[in-house]
Amino acid sequence: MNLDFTPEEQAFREEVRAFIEENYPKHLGDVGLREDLSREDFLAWHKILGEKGWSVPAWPEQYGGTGWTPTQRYIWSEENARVNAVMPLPFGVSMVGPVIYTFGNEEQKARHLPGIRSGEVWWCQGYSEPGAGSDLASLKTTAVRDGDHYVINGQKTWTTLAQYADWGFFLCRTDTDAAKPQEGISFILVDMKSPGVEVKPIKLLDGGYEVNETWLTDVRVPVENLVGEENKGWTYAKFLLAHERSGIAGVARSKRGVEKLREIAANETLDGAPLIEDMDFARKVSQLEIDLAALEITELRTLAGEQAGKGPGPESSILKIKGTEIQQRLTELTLEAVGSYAAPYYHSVANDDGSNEYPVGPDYSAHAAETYFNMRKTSIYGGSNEIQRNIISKMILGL
Amino acid sequence: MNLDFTPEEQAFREEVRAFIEENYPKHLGDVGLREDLSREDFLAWHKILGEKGWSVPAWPEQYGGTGWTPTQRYIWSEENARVNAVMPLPFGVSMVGPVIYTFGNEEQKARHLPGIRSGEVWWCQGYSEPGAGSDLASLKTTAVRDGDHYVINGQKTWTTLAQYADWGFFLCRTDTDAAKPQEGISFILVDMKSPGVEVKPIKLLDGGYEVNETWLTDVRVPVENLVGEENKGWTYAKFLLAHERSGIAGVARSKRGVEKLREIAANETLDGAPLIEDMDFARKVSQLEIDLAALEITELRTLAGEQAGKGPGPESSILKIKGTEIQQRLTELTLEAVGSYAAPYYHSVANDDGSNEYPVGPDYSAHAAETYFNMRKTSIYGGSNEIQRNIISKMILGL
Amino acid sequence: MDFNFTEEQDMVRDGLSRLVRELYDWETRRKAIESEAGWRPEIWAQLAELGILGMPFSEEVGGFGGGAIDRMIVMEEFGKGLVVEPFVPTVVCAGGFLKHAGSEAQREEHLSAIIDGSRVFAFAYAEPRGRYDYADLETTAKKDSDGYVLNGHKAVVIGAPWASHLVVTARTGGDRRDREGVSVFIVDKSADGIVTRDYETVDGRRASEVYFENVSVPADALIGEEGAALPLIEQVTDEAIAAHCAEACGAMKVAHAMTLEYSKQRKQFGVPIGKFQVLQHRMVDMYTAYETAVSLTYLATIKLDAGEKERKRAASSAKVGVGQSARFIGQEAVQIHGGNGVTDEYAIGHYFKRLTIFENEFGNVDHHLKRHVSLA
Amino acid sequence: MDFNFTEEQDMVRDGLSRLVRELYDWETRRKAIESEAGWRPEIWAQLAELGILGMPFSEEVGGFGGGAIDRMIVMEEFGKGLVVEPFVPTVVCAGGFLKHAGSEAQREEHLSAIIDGSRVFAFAYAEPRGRYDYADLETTAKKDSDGYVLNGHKAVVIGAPWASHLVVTARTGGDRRDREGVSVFIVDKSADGIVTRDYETVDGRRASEVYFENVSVPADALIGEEGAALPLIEQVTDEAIAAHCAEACGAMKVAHAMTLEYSKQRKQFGVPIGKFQVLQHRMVDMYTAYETAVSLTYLATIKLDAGEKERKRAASSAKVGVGQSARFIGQEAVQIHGGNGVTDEYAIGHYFKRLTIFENEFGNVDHHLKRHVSLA
Repeated sequence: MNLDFTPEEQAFREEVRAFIEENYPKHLGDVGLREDLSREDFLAWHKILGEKGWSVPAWPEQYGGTGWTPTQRYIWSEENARVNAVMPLPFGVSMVGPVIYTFGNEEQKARHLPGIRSGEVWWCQGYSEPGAGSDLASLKTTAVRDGDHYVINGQKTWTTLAQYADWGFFLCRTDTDAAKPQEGISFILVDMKSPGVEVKPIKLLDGGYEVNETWLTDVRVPVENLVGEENKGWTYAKFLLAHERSGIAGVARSKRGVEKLREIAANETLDGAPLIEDMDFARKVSQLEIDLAALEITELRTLAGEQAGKGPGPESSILKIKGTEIQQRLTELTLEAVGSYAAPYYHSVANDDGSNEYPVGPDYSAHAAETYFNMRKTSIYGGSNEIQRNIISKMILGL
Repeated sequence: MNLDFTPEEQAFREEVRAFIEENYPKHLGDVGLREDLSREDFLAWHKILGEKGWSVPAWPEQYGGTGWTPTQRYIWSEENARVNAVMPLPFGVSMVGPVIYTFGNEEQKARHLPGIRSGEVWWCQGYSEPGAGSDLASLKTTAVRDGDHYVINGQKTWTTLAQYADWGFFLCRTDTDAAKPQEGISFILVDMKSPGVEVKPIKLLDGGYEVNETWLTDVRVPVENLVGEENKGWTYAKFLLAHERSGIAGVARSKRGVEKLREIAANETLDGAPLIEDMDFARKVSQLEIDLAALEITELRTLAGEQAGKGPGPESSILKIKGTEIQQRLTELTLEAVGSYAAPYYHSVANDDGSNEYPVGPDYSAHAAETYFNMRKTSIYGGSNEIQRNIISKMILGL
Repeated sequence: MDFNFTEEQDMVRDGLSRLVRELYDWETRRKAIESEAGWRPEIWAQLAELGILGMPFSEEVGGFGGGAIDRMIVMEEFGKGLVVEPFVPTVVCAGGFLKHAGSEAQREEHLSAIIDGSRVFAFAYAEPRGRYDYADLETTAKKDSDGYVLNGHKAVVIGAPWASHLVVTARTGGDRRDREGVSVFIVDKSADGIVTRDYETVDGRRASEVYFENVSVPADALIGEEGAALPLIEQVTDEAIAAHCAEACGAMKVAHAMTLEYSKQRKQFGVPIGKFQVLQHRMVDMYTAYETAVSLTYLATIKLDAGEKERKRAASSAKVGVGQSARFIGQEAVQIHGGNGVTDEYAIGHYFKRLTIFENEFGNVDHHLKRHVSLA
Repeated sequence: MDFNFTEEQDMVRDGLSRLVRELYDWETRRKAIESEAGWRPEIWAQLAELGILGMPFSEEVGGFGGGAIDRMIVMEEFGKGLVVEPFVPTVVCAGGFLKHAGSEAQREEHLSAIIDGSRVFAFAYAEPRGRYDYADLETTAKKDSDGYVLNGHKAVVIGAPWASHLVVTARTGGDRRDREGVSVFIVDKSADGIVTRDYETVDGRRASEVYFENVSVPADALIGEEGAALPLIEQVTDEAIAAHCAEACGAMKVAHAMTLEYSKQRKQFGVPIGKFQVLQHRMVDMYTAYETAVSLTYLATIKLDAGEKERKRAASSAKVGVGQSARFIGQEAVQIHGGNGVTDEYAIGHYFKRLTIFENEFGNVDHHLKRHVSLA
């Protein structure tokens, strides 16, 4: 047992770091709120990585994966977090991609995987429905077979960044008489430009637009867009959720966040001294670092398990819970650090005439409140933290 | 709305304080673990109060109560807490006494109330059974009518201080065919010297003996010892539990505990300065004081509600939860304060030859660990804190 | 000891409760805070008419002789409706300074205008580097022949865009952070040299950065004694703390009730989510947090007129305890609302945001826990 | 990066696990700790025979060349069985001092006796007023012609009643709490002037108050350099921290498993209490607390041979995180066991007590959080 990197791994880190320094788009800088980003901003790094062949590291090599070991992938995410990079969105790379190469047919692979790799095609996820929430299986959207097509009707919600999406993957009920709610669900790919697809942004409490309501009204989808078998969609959905959770700990990004927090607290003053020298505040930062160290080793142990052949199991629920708790506490501490300047509403300040003669607080305070508000979502999405505890209780503790 | 005491209330406080100073048995001092006390120690103050007519303040005046207002009773408990007095045990005064004067017949009142008031008769509570715990209604002890007697068979547990008891009040099943477990239970008074009653002390994790297992084997009890109606015992039990909870916040005693904690932390050193000047420790003491202040006002608001004619309701569950949490945190902090001297096992140190030439830690450290261990019971007994939350959820929130 | 309200107090509560219900419904509020002005002067006029703006002042100056308890009742109702109008800056702060330390002439000039609603105040005390220390001032007031000249930058002055006047803290002597040398001024916002940058706040109010660039004010702009204002500021801000705690209690009460209601309606896995024991116990803990917050708010309010140390301890206790309850209830209310909790459409997120900013106002939990320690 | 154990390590674990299972069953343990002696020398002999006592030492001195990971494995198994025998004082502490700083002659004298089980040590470092600061010493060692004369009082010296020898920290120069002037000595417990008061500890071990009254020790009792021992003590105690953290992980694992099992058997309201969602989630949180404790223990163990700052940060991180997990798991395990949890009869209370005292050993959570801050 050791935590050292081999010389090969060290060399890999150098290579990766050099590549990022050379190629990461300078204008993206150290982004605060994602909602400031345009579609092009979101895709910029993805496209560069696509050309380099590094956009889908975790995929099997035959589909364009890099064949990196989990340790290399860990190094990769650390190095990207160093510059707070805008990474390829998960909807194609970590969600529908693995479903397509695992359960899709050759035609689907050929048609869809290249666009995901290159970053040319933007995917969105049509899982949740109003009134369903964490109880995903109770979904009501139907897909009715009509000749060579499915006709889809229903409403999805929380479709993240669907306003930019080219394609979406949707869970639809294809058998309304199934014995259990989990049965009779199919996994269908939908061209978001199809007639009858309507996307309406939802304003969030931080003032931004990140998710949408999506209506499907008599949307005709060719049957070849069904992935895997009809009525077996739940299996693919669960497969996908486990994949979704495994990256959710966000250790590398939180480490970068703690560094930033230290910078802020070094700038802020309390009783004439830097806030970071205040024992109360410093103690909270140390506690966060300790919990983050614990999470990091726990994730590495899980990765080692994967390396030893075990797939992402219910252990990933622990990573989701602890990872999101830490992300939320990080934003809480940042909010505390900026003091009174938590109050200005970023959208109100930012939409000013651009003159900066009379600034509203230091730059780092601009997003503090909005980020805190925004991050409340993390304990809700991807299966709420209560659901994750139910999963651990059942799958690991056998209760 | 105000928190001031009237001149009359101030005068009452003076009177009470003077009486305590003059009459409280000096040899009891500031007791640590209750298990050091003999039967006589437990009863000493009770007997004095009995003579004074102050042993059962909350009872109706016709039965010997003092007719004090809730504010006076609050002053009374504050003044007793000042000297950390060994108060009359609740089993007679707060539990079976109110049941007898509320539901008992005249003969029972005449026979039992005087002994409770005077402290001559020691009562114990026969509620819990092995395997029942918080699910009180599932009790199995039976009382079968046989002529003028009930014949009682069964096993009770957690009978507090039953080793000293003259009488006990027991919940027994008198109708085994009742539709619900709560029905068919009777409330019966048992002379603990009856043949067939066997009491066996349970050693607790702090090393002391505070509770017992009590076996009842063909114990013959005259039917006149039935309180109220046969099969209605659950009603009386619930009545009693609400009474039990209302004193459970222990505010006055915890306030005294915080003072003591401050004394300890003023004596202990950290980096050459008193521990109480350490910001980390001082902050925890302040937080405790704040929470205790909140609890105190909450209790006073509840008392005011009682004064306005409302009986102790489900609000008392809040007092139980918060009160026991504070008591437990107080013992945690005391444990932290004494540092390494938490480790010596009091019973091992105390049973030494009495020479004090080479003492084992300061006096105040002697009980720190044992008290911490002992107080874990408070979130378990009297209906566990989980049960209290269930009660609030149902009775107050309507969930 | 008495925890009852007088009949008059019950009437005030009922009146305000009706006002909030009838004139402050959610859609109307939303339109108002999104409007150019961001508030409703007509609500302010209503409050004046109902006597709410004059409540804490003596009958001699046209007020109603109310006390701390009355303010608590008002603020609790405001909290329930997330009322944005600047009652605390105008009535509690400016009114407080005038009441405690204003000269006859100053009271004459300002109080009746506060009471009839014609003059609105903001309290400019915070500075970019001062955090929660009222004496950590870089703003200066230099005495000259005609009065004082103010220079400095006041941060996040709540309600300033709506105000005609500002109460400003500034250093007239001593070094930054000295307890001595702090003074308080009342300044007409239209005075030459005052530059404001106005903006919205995340909790639906308006605020400004206020820059003083050689602003001349007359000698009688000074409230109380020159250089000796810190104890006065501490008194007034403790009063503001008690008021905001009451507001937070009102907001928490509604947030808890909304969450309870939501949990009874919203179904998952075929049952209302309020049937899940984990959520039940969490809502119990929220309820307990609310009740303890109310208790500490009572304590802080009742002790406002007690001795200095007792008053400060009670105010800090409340700011700590109510702040902790506010964070817990706000976060959990959003969590139990699930995805809907993080939308702009659902009211719960707005209660959460107000409670978040409340935590910061006049010192956060850490600050007041430390202050409590220092008062042991 | 590698989280696998070697085959040898797996064998050690299996062997110890069997030993604990077969020779350390609950009733036998109870009798042993309640006996006059309070421990079992025959277990100690077994550990010597199995090579456990010699594991961390080089093969030259008769050891097996094991490392920090091996110690971790041993301590985890000891924690599962609540083994009381003094492995940490003897092997980790005394052994550590000798390994890092002992002279050839000192190693020769003591190490083989540790390895064959014939010499048992206790580590006398704590003092009544020193709390967790190893430099805050009132015990003195004055140099004289023949060696040193020790005076002072060492508090709660774990395992001292069983020990033949003591490792003692004392001040040879400088002022109380100076980093300079701290020295370490190995002292025969039968030396003239040593008075001990022996007692049981709440977690089933034995300890002594040790009084030194003009105790003369020879010059070669000094380990390492005179007056420069603090870095050495910090190294060895960080090793002891890692070892105790591993022990706590073992104890937590069992406490969690017992609680889980209990919750599946124990019925309330007609169903196993493990069916109540609130208890389910709490046991999930206990499980998570255990897993994070294991991670931090790995970290502390692996970093023992890293640079000083990295080692200290990792050790303090572990002592904080594992300490917090220990308290949480201990308290909740008792709570879920209900009344049975607070009895002496049920094993769970004993795990709780051991975890409680663990929290204190070599610095509690507050102490190490502060140390972590100082190392930022």
